[in-house]
Amino acid sequence: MSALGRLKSWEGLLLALLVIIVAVNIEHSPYYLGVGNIVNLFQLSIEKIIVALIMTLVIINGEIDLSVASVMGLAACVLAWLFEMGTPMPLAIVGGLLAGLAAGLFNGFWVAYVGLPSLAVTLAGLIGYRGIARILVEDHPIGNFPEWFNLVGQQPLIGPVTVSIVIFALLFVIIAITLHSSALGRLVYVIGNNLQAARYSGIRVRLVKMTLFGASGTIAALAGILYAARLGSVRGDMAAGFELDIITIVLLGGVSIFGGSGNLAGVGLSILVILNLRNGMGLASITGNTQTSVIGALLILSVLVPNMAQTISNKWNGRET
Amino acid sequence: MKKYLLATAALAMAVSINHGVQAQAMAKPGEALDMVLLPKFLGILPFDQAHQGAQEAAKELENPTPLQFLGPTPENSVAGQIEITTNATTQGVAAIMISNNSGDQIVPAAKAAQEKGIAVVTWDSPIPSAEGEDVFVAQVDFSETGVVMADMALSILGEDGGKFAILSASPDAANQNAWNAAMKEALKGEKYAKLELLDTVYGNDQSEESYNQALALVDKYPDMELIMAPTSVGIVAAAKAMQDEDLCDTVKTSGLGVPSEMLAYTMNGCAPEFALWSFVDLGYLTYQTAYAIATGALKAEEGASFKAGRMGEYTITKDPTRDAGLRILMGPFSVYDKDNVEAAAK
Amino acid sequence: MNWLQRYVRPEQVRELSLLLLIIVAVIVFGSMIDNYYTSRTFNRIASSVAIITIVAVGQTLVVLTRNIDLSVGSIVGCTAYFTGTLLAQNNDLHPLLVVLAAVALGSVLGAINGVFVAWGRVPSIIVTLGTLAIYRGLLVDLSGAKTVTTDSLPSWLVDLPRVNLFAIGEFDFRAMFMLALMIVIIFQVGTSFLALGRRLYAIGSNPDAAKLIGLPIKRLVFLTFVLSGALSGLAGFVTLARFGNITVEAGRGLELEVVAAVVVGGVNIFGGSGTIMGAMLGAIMIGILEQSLFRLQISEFWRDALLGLLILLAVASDAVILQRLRSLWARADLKFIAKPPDDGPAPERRAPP
Amino acid sequence: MTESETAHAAGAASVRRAEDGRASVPVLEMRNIAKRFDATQALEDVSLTLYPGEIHALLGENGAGKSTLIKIMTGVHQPDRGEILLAGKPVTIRNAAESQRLGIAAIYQEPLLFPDLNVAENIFISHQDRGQVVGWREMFRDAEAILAKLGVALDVRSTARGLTLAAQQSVEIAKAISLNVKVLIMDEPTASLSAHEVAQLFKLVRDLSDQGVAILFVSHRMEEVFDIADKVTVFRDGQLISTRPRSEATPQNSITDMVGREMGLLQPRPPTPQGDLLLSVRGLGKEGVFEDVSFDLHRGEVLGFGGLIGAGRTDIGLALFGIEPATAGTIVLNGTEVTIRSPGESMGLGIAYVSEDRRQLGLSMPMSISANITLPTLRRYLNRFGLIRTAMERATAEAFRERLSIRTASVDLPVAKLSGGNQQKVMLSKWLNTKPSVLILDEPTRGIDVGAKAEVHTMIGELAAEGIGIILISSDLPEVLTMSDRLLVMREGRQMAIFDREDANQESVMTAAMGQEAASEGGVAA
Repeated sequence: MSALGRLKSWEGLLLALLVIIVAVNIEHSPYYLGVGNIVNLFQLSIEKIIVALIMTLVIINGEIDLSVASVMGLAACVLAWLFEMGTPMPLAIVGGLLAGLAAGLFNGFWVAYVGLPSLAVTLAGLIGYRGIARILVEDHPIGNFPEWFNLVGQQPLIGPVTVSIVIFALLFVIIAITLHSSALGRLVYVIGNNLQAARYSGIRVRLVKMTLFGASGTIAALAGILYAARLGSVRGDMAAGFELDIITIVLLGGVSIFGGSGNLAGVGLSILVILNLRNGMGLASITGNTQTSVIGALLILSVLVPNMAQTISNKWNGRET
Repeated sequence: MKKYLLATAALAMAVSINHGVQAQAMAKPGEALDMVLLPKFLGILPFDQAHQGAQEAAKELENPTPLQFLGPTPENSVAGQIEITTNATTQGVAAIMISNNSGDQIVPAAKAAQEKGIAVVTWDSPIPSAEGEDVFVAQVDFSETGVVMADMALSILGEDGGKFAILSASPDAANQNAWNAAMKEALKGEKYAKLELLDTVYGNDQSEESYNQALALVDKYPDMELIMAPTSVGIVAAAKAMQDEDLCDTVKTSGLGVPSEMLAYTMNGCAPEFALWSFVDLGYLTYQTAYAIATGALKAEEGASFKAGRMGEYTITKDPTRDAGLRILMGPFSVYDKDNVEAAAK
Repeated sequence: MNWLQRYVRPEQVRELSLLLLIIVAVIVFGSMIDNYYTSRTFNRIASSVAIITIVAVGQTLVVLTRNIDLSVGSIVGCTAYFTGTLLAQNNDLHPLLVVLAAVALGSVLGAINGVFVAWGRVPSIIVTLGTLAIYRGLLVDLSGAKTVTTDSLPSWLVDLPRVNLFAIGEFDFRAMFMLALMIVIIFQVGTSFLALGRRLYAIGSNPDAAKLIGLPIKRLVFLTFVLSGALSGLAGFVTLARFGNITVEAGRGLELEVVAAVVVGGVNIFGGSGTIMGAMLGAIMIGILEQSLFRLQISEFWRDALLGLLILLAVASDAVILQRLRSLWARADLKFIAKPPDDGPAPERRAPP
Repeated sequence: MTESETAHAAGAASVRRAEDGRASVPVLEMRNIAKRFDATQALEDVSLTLYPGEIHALLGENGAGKSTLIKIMTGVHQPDRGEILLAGKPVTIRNAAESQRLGIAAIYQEPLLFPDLNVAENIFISHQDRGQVVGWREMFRDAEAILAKLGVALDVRSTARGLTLAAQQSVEIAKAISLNVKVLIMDEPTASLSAHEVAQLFKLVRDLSDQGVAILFVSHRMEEVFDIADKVTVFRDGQLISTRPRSEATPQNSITDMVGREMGLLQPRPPTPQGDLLLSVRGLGKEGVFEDVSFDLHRGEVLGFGGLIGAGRTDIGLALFGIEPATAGTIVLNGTEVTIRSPGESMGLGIAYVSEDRRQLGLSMPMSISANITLPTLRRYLNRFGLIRTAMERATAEAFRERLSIRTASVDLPVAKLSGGNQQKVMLSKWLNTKPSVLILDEPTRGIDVGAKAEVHTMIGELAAEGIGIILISSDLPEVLTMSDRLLVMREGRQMAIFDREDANQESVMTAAMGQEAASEGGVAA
C-alpha cells in the first residue's frame, strides 16, 4: 500500500469513527446537539487543541516538546505576576507571550545547537518551567483580572463562538497552510524524515528547529493565557499534565512519533473524535479514569484494527505479511 | 422536566414563605432531583466515605433519581472538575455538590450553573471568592483547625514546647493553605509561645514525595521533634518514614488523618494524636443541604436554618474564614489517640 | 593508555562521565550543606532510588529495542494495590509467594503491552500511553476506592524497609537497596554476556538487519515488555512495603521519573545503546539532586526550577564529556586501512599535524 | 541446534563430493521460478543452477530481477511458482534464518551491520551454535582470526558505528565466511571498495571457490566480472537471457544481452578546452582528517580524486561544501578568497556537492521527485506569501526528467520508488538546479547499472562542456581514469600527486594511492 493510500485510509478511519461517535451521542443525549453544548465541547479543551496544532509540527520534525503544559502554566503565571505588580494587562499579556517564546527558544537552543535529545531537554523543561511558575505565584492564586480579560476567555465573540475558538480556527488554517504549502512546512517534513539529507541540501536545520521550538513556546503561552482568561484566575499548577493529552491527540491523528509523516487533516479529525467522545461520555456521566481508559483503548485500537485487517486480508490473498 | 422542577421549586418556596421565615425549613422528601456529587478526584477513601453519607441521605429523602458520583482523575483535577460542572449544567441537573480543588478557577463554570438555576453547594473545600457558590458546608471551622493542630502539637511536645514543621499537600490546595494560615495565626497566642514552626514543605499528596520530604525535614532540622501533616496522604507517609528510620522516639507525627490508615502508627506511638471529622457525616449533610436548596425548602442566605435529617438543625451563617460567602458549619473535630482510634477504624 | 584504549571503548565508559558528574554534584552539594558527608545522606539516597532503579532496569531493556513503556507507573500501582489487598486478606501468605504474585501480575500486564507491540504492530508509545490510562482506570474501578492500610499488612512486610542486610560502619545496606542493586547486576551481566541480551542491542541498533538475519524480533520485544512488567511488579511490591498505605494513586507519574533516569543515564532513546548500569547511575544522579535540593536552605518553591536546570546541565555536560572522550579515543584509534601486501603490520596512523 | 549441526554435516559432505568431480551434483538448483509483485512480473520462469566451487556472475540492469532472485534464495520472498533444490532435494526457504541453516548466505551492497555492536559481535551475530553465553575473549580471538584471513586490520572491539563503508563490507564478508556456507551470494560487494581492496576480495573469493563454495556474484563493474567469473548469466526484464561459460562470454555480448541493444564500452571522454581558473585551493586541511591539500580547478575541467576509500577525498568535498569546514588553508574562488563555514555559504558561492550516500545523505526517500529536486533552491519557488508554487516546481522537475531521462511515471512519486540509477539522476538534477559553477560528484555511479552509468558519464561530459568545473571523486579506477582531465591522488589524508591525463594509468595511480614511492612524473600543482 502506498504511503498516500495508507494516509488516506487513516483519515477515513478517523472520519468513520467520528461519524459513529456523533451518531451515538445524538442518540444518547438530547443535550448533545445544543449550540451551547457544541461550543462547550470545544471550549472545555480549547487550550489543549491549540497546542496540539503546533505539537503536530514539532513531532513531524522528528522532535517532541514535553514542556508545553509547563510553558502554558509559566506564561499564565508571568502574566498574573506582572499584573499583580501593577503592569497594565496588555503589557502583562505581552510579557506572558515573551516568556513562552523565551522558554521555547531555550529548549530549541539545547536541541539545535548543543545537539541534546529533545525528549531529555523538554523533560527538564517540564520540571523547570513549572518550577519558575511556582516561584512567581508561590502558594497564592492570583485573580481579579480586568473584566475585559475574563470576557475574552468566557464570552462569545461571533454568535456563540468564543475568542479562543476563533483563534483556534485561525491557527488551524495558518498552520495547515504553513505545513502543507510553505517552504517551512516542506523543510519540517524533510528534516523529520532525513535530517542528514536536509543538512546536505544546505538547509539551515538549526534555524528550522529553533523556529519550531520558539513557535511551540509562544503558542503554548498563548494557550496558557487563554486558559487564564477562561478560568479568571491563575495558580501554579495551571495546565499541569496536559502534555500527555496533547500528544495523544497528535498521535491519534496519524502523526508518526519518529517524525517525517502525518498531516494536519488527520490531527483535525483526531481533535474532533476525542472532543466528541469526551463530551458524549461526559453527558452520559462517564468521567474520571473510565473516560481516560476509553480514550486509551481507542488510541490502541485505532492502530491495531487496521493492522489486523491488513494482516487478515493479506492472509486471505495468500501473500506473506 | 426543568419546567416541572421550576414549578415545584416555586411552589415549595411559596409554601415556605407562607409558613414564615422563622419556621424551620424542612425539605419535602420524594422529589425527583438529579444531583451530582463532585469530589476532588476519584479513588481515595475520604471522598468515598462522603459518597456513602450522601447515599444515605438520598435514601432518607427518597429521591428516586440516583445520585451521580462523578469525579476527575487526580492529574486532571482542575480541568476535570470544570468539565464535569459544565456538562452537568448542560444536562440541567438540580444540584452540584463540589469539593473544590480548583480555587477560583471554577468560578465561571459554577456561575454558569447558577444562572441555569442549579444549586451549587461546596463541601470540604470552598470556592475562595464564594462567587458561583450558594453555600459551603464546612466540615469544621477553619480557624478552629489551626487551634486544634496547635493544641495537638502542644500536647505531643509537652509544656516545654519544641520545634516542628508542616508537611502540607500542594501549594494550590485552598483548604490546606487556610488551615496552615490559621495554625500560624493560632501560634501567636501566649499558650503556644514555646512552639516553633521551622518550615512548611509540600508532598503534593503523593506518598513517595511526602515520604522523602519527611526524611529531608529530619536531615535539615536535627532538633525537630514533630511533623504536622494536615493531609491524609502526608501524615501516613511521614509516620511510615519515621518508623522505617527508627525515629519514632524522637520525631512524632501528627495532623489530619483517616483512623483506619493511622491505626498502626497511633498504637505504636509514631503518631500519638491526630484529628479528623467524619466524611460520612459531611457527605450526608452536604446532600441534605443541596436537596433543601434545590427544592427551595432552604434559601441560601444568612440566618436561614433547616433540619438535616439525623444530624439535626443547622443554620447558614457568614463564613468568617473568607471575605465573602456563606457556610454551614458541621464540626466538631474528633481527636484520635490510643484510646479511641481502634473503635473509629472499624 | 594505548592498552586501555584497546580494551575499554568510549561506549563502555559512557558511565564514567556520569560517575564524574555525580562526584562533582556530591562535592558541590557537600560544600553547601552542613553534615552532608554522612552515612545518613547515603542511606537516604540509597533507599529513595530503589524503586526507580528497579523500574528503570526494565525500561532500559524496552528502550534498547527502540520501544518505550509508559505504563510502568500504572503497573506499579496495580501490583502494589492488588498484592496489598491479597496480603491483607491472607496475612499468613508466604513472603516468596507474595513477591511471586506481584511479579506475575506485573508480567501479565507487561505481556498485554508486549502482544500489542510485537504482534499487533502498534507503536509502543501508543500502546503504553493507552495502557497507562487503562491499567489505572481498571485499578480505580476494581478497587472501589478502598485503601490498603498498614495495619492490615503482616509485620514482616511493614518492617521490610528497615531490614539491614549488612552495614559498613554507619552505611546501611538495606534489603530494598540491595534488591535493586542485585537486579541491576543480574541484568547488567545478562545484557553483556548473554546472546539474548546482545540481541536486544542488535534489534534496537538496526531493526532491518535484525529481521534479515532472522532474529526473533517479535518474541524478543515481547520478552522485554514482559520483563519490564515483571520488574514493575517487583517495584510494586517494594512500594507496598515502603509506604504501607496504598491508594489507587500509587505509582502515578512514575513513568516520567523513570524515563528521566534512563535518559540521564545515557540510554539512547532510539535504541541500540546504553547500559543497565547507566540507567542506575541516572536514577542515582536524579536521586542525589532531589535529596540534596530538599536539604538546601532554599525556598520550597525554587526546588523544581533548580531540579529542571540541573537535569538539563547533567545531560548537557554528560554529552560534552562523552564527546571529549570519544575524540580522545578516535585520535589514538587504529584507523581502518587495507593491509598492503607483505608489508608487515598495518601502517601507523600519521602523526597529528 | 541439532538441525543446524546436521546442516553443517551435510554441507561438509557435499563439499567433499564437489572436490571429487566438479560438475557432478549441482549444489543449488532453481527451477522455473516466477514471482509477481502487484503489477510487475519480477521473475518469469527462471532456472539457474549453481555447482560447487563455481563463481557464477549475474549481470543485468537494475530492475532486471537479480535482487528478487537473491531474495528468494535467502528466504525474504517466496516464489509464486517453481522449486528450489538443494543438493538435489527440494526445499522451501521461509526466512533468512532458514536459508542460513541451509548454507546460503548473502552479502549486500549496503552493509547491514548493527552500528552499536562491536565488530566481533557483528561477525558472529547469526551464529546459533555459539551458545547462550557470550565468551567475549574467544569471540574476539575468532573474529581476529577471520579478519586476518581476509587480510584486514580492524579493531574487533570497536563498534561498527563510524566504520567506513569498506570496513563495513569487510565485516559483512567475514560474517559470511564465518558461517561455512555452501552458497555465497555477493550482491555488488565491490561497489564501495577501492581497486586494492577488490583485489584482496577476489583472492578470497577464489580461495572460497577452491574450497567448493558456490559463489553467485552480482556486479555492475564489467571488468571485475570478467576477471573472476567462471560463468556469466544475464537477466533482463525478469527473464534469464543467457548463461555462458567464461570462455564464450565477452563484455560486448553481455552488454548486448543486458540492454537488448548494441552498446559501446567505456570510452575516454574527449578532452574539453580548459577555461579560466575557477577554484584555487592551497594548503587546505582539517585537523586529524586531511592536511595540506592544494589544487586548481578550471572552468570546463574534470578533476578526478583517486585513492583508497578513507583516504580523505570525501572529507575534502565536505570541507568545500561546508559540512565539515576546513581548519587550515585558503580557498580562492573566481579570484576572491572565501571562507566556507556552512553548506548555505557554499551553495551561495556556487558550489554543489552530490553525496556518495543517496539514502542517508542525499535524498528524502518518502518525498516526491519534484520536492527533492527543488529542495536546495526552494526559495526560488515561493510566491510573495512565502507559499510554494507547485506548478513551477513541477515544471522544473519535468524539465530535468526530460533532460536526464529520469524514468518515472510521474514527478509526484516518492523517490523511494525509483531505481538506484534514477535516484542518482534526481540527485544530479537537484544540484544542477542550483546552477553551480563547481560541482563535486562523490561516487556518482556507485551501485547503478551499466546503462545509467553511461548516461551519467555523458552528463558529466556535457556539464564540463558547459563550463562547470567538476570534481569527480570515484573509487572506480577505470571511470576516474577515463573521465578526468587531471587526477589528484590521496592517501591517508595527504595529497600524493596530481597526474595529467596522459600520465595517469592504473599502475601510476595505484602506486601513489598505496604510498609506495610516489610517482615522480606529474608532481604537485604549484
